[in-house]
Amino acid sequence: MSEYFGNIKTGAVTIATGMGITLKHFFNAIHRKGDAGLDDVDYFRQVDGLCTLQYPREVIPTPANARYRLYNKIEDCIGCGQCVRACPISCIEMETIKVAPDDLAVCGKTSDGQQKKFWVPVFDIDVAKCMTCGICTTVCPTECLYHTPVADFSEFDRSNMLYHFGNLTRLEAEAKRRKLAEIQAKALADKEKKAAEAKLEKKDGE
Amino acid sequence: MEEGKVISQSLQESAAAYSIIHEKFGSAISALDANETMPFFEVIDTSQWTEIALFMRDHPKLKFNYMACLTGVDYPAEEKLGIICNFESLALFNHKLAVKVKCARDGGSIPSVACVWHTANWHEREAYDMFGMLFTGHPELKRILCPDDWVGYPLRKDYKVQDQYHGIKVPY
Amino acid sequence: MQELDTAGLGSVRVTRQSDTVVILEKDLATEQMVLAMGPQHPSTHGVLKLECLTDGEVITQAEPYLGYLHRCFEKCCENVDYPAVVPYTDRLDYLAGMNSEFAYAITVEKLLDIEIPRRVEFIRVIVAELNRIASHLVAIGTYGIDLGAFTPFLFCFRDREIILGLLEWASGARMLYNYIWVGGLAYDVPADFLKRVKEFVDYFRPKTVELCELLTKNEIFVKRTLGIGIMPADVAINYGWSGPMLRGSGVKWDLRRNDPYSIYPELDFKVPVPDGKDSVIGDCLSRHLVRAWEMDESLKIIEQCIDKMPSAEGFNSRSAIPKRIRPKAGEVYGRAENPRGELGFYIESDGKSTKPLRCKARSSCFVNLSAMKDLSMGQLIPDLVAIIGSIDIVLGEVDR
Amino acid sequence: MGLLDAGITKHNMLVTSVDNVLNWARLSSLWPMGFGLACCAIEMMATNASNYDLERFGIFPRSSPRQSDLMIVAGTVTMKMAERVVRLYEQMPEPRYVLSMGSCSNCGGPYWEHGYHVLKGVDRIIPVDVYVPGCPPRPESLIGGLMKIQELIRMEQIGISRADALKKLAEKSVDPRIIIERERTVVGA
Amino acid sequence: MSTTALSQFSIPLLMGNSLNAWSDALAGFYLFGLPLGLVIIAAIPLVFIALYSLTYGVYGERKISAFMQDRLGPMEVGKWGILQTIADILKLLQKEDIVPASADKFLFVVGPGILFVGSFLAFAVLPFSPAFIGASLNVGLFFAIGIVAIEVVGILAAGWGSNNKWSLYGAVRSVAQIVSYEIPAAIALLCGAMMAGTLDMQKINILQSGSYGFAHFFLFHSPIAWLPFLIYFIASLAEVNRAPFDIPEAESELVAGYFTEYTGMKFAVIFLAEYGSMFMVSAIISIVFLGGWNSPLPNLGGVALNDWTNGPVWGALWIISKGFFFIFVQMWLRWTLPRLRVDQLMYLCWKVLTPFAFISFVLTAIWEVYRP
Repeated sequence: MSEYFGNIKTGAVTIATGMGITLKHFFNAIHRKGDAGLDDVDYFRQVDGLCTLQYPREVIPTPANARYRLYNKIEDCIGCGQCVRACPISCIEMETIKVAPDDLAVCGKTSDGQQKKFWVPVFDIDVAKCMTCGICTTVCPTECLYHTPVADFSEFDRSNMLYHFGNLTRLEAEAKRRKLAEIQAKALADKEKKAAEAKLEKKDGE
Repeated sequence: MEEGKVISQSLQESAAAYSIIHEKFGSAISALDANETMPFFEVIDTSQWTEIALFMRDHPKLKFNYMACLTGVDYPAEEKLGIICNFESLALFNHKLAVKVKCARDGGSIPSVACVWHTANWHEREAYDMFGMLFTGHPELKRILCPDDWVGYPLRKDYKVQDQYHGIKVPY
Repeated sequence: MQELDTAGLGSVRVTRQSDTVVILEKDLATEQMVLAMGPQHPSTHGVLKLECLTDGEVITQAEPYLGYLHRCFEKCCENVDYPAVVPYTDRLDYLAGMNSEFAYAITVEKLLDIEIPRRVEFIRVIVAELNRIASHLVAIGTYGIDLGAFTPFLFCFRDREIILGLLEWASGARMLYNYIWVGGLAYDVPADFLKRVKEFVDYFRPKTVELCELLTKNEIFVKRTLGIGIMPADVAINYGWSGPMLRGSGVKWDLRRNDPYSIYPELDFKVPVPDGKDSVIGDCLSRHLVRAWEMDESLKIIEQCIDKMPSAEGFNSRSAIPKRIRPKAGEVYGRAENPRGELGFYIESDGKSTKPLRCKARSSCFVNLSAMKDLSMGQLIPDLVAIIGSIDIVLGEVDR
Repeated sequence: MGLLDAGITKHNMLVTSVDNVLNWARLSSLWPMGFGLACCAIEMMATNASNYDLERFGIFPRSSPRQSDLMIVAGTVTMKMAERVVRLYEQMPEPRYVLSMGSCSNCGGPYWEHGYHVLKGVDRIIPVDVYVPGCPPRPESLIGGLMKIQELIRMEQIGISRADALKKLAEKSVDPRIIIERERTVVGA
Repeated sequence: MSTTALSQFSIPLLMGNSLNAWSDALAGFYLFGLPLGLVIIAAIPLVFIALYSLTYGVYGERKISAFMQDRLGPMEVGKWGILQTIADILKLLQKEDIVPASADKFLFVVGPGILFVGSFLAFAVLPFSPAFIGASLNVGLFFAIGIVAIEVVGILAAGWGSNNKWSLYGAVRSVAQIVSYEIPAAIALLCGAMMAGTLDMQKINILQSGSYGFAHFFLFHSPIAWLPFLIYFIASLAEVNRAPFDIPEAESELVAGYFTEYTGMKFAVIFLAEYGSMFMVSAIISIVFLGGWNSPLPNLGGVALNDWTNGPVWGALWIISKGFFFIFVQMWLRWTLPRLRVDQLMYLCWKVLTPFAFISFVLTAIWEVYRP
């Protein structure tokens, strides 16, 4: 019998405690916690109260190293293809064209002064596939491939999520390719010519 | 075991445990592969596997009461499938052992130890699901992760994914 | 353990006392009904399907069906390099990414036999314990939802959000971090990180008390969980249970203590097990209490780590990372204590490739869930919900 | 929208303003189905929880598909699950919307290449209105995606199809980020 | 009485104290020989409740729960989300109305209707002010208790007709629950009726009026009156399926209970009925134990607070605010407590509430007979 009344008593007491807690929160609702980020010194000194942030208007700052949208600063890309090999899910597609010697100046240098040796006509990142693991960014030698803290970029159409970062248009790429082919052909011809000449000389020498 | 090499405490204990099993079953099991990462022996006479398992569980000096893991493996070079079981004696002794059991690649079967360790029940189903070896004596050997009408055994090295599943295209 | 066949007995409610099955209530057998619970059901914590055979409210048999989230983890592992497996391990137990990464990293390190800088170890332990708290918060919160209390869930998520913020600050992602790499860390922690973690510990302590008063001590909650889903210790071991589930059954087994890794041997923390005073050993309430106590222990560990942390001077978190991970041929089974139990990785390397030949994840939830059939027999539907909640499954880890 | 489709082609003032009101009602009370599949489901729960609080927009999850307007496919859809997803979709009453959340449901995500058992994009089985990228998407991105759905609903009219509404939206294309930026600067100033 | 109805219509506002003046006047109001007044009498509480349901019930629940959970609640739909419920209802109106192919069509359609009627019929006998009561029955309290039972039929029809296992579970649980909890609830109300000596709702209210305000309420009438009050409050929670007794619609167990299959407007009707009955039980408890439309303020010597705050209009204010207070308590409980299990629910009913209800019944009887 005492257990019976004991149960009723503990029930009443614990329910009252719980209701006290919720009521405390209810009255605390006149306060609102601010939108300080964790790197803010006062983060844990904010008042206890409503912790909702009204997203489009108020935003918690994302940290600088936050990994969300993958972005390639194509001006700095040297087309080494490390990222393509490193990506576990191969969501980066890349195509390179060797820069012709006379185009080197046109192609330019990266911001840290490295000479770019490849055109990158195709640098496609399928952000729909990307799992923001950040492996590609750590292997990038020029740090041109990085994740931006921008998170909100939904689309109505999935094909819009294929991001093109190439630094040549299709026509330009075609031209470069042709040019390179010409140069290569010329080089090959030269080589053959030289070889032939060498042969000839050899023959002559005999 | 190489002589003169410094071996760790846990490896010594595992070796001691192995010698007890070896005494009983002799040639049915292979020699202990005493490496530091995962000491194991192989069951050569596969048909004795359940008995070995029971012995390992119930022997007062072994008491391998805890099966940590059961992994199915494909050995295409040897034309074999296998399972690797990691055992330990939870809260009683400090020894750990792994056991390998192999069977033929096509239609091979391994005796089930689901009646010895409940853990083995689902793990064997999973191994069957992924590799296709049979477990004789398993209470309900059916696919566990893939759907029942899935074609092929996905973790085999030569697995080709099916084209359609219920009218949905499977590959990307 | 005594097996019970309830097929002929009609509607029977049972419970277990130590080793025997006790019949609580017996009713006339009526027509049995197949009740498919899930894969889309609010209380199955994801896409688990339970096919229950019910007689009125009593379940005669419940058979779990998994695989609705089978994401081919092991196949993916065989096709990517060792470091690239890390993001996949995050997605196993997505509530405790850090712990999964930790388990994978120590496994491969065991195979590679490399030495890790001490600061890395400390940071690893801090982030893993933070993530353990976050994971337990979800477990406790969703358990509250399962039993009908919505508010504790939101309080849990409110505090979890701070942990996620901390981890995002350190690693750059909120949930799936790719932070603990094989041989090191992706980055060192930010300058003020440790200070803020310390502040978080101070902030969080009173919140656990509040949570305890709001949920754990609530009489209705206790009545819903006390003596439900009892699992005796020996059966639990035989089922291969681990983590809070096993400790809930009264076995003092924690890999951080019993198979120590990293710097855990240097740290002072308790392995909480129920003493049978507040709860029946092995029931849902015990498991819940173990989780609640573990959060306190994790807070202790974090505090100690911060105090003992080696300085950041001349520290490079990636210094010990091999240029190219290509372990010698061999096999390894490595494991770590996850919030849900033992997460083990079996890795086989052929010594030539940079990809593992076989990588199997031994997931704690998969093993813990396998006892579901046994636990659910002769229980009421609401108790079934309580039992599933107390197992605290993450389907990503169950199905892999 | 059944009967009315055929009859009304030209829109007079009345229909348009009624449309506006009805659309306003629909976009203000989008009840999603609490349909968690994987990792993204946890972020979806986090979005529903206190810190982001979807209820601000009148969005609160229902567990029955019959009472929901929006399906948030949060997580990896596997072959085994695909048929259930379709069935759940069919159980939802019209007008219904689908938001694909996260890489996995967009196109298979990390599992697109080797995941034999993963459905490579939920749009292979049900029509998807908005894709939210990320793995998992931040709660902010989910809210952004939901606001895109609201934009889509705002454009809808009796008698025009959703594809047309999308086209109309594309003409009027307003980048939500710009709005967000603008709002933020206004609040900041 | 019929021809001068229009002139009578304005008088009750002034005359105030005569019992049921407004409603009697309305009842006598005929237009072109049609009993329009009766229709209005029936409609006023309904309209009022519908409005309340829209603006306070759902919106209030959302806001209250949000504040208890450190959230903001509806914000974007109108200022402070004030139009949220209107948007919800408008949307539900537009939704496709699915009747599942395998459902029992008749029961499925009729279920929500019965539910709605059941919960709103009781409003007819609730005295909303000294001058207004829909139907001044001399067995008003009995009617109110009895009519709630109709809800059970609606729930069972809805749950069975859906042909869904979860719905069936919800319906069966609900029936068991409501029927069981009728007993302690009725006994507890009987204590109130015993104190009053009548079942007439309006008379129960009059008996609680006096210059000392709250001191005349039946809650303070006898030393054990708090017991039936508490018992009725707990039982009423179960009767309207509110937490912690919300097992018929237990979301984590039964998806959405007996209305799992309902869409669109039918779902809205069920929702409305639920919030309607919430107010109904709150009003009954405040009428029987807390003086209904009587002002709780006492006359303090020369400051006649009680006299100033009594009257037809004040009365309506008092009863509504008392009702709202209990609704707030219901929500407060809901967002604090976990849910009971089915058998625990029955335990609470049969082994705790019912015995205590009997005890309080006997004690009240003794008190009434041997009152000092």
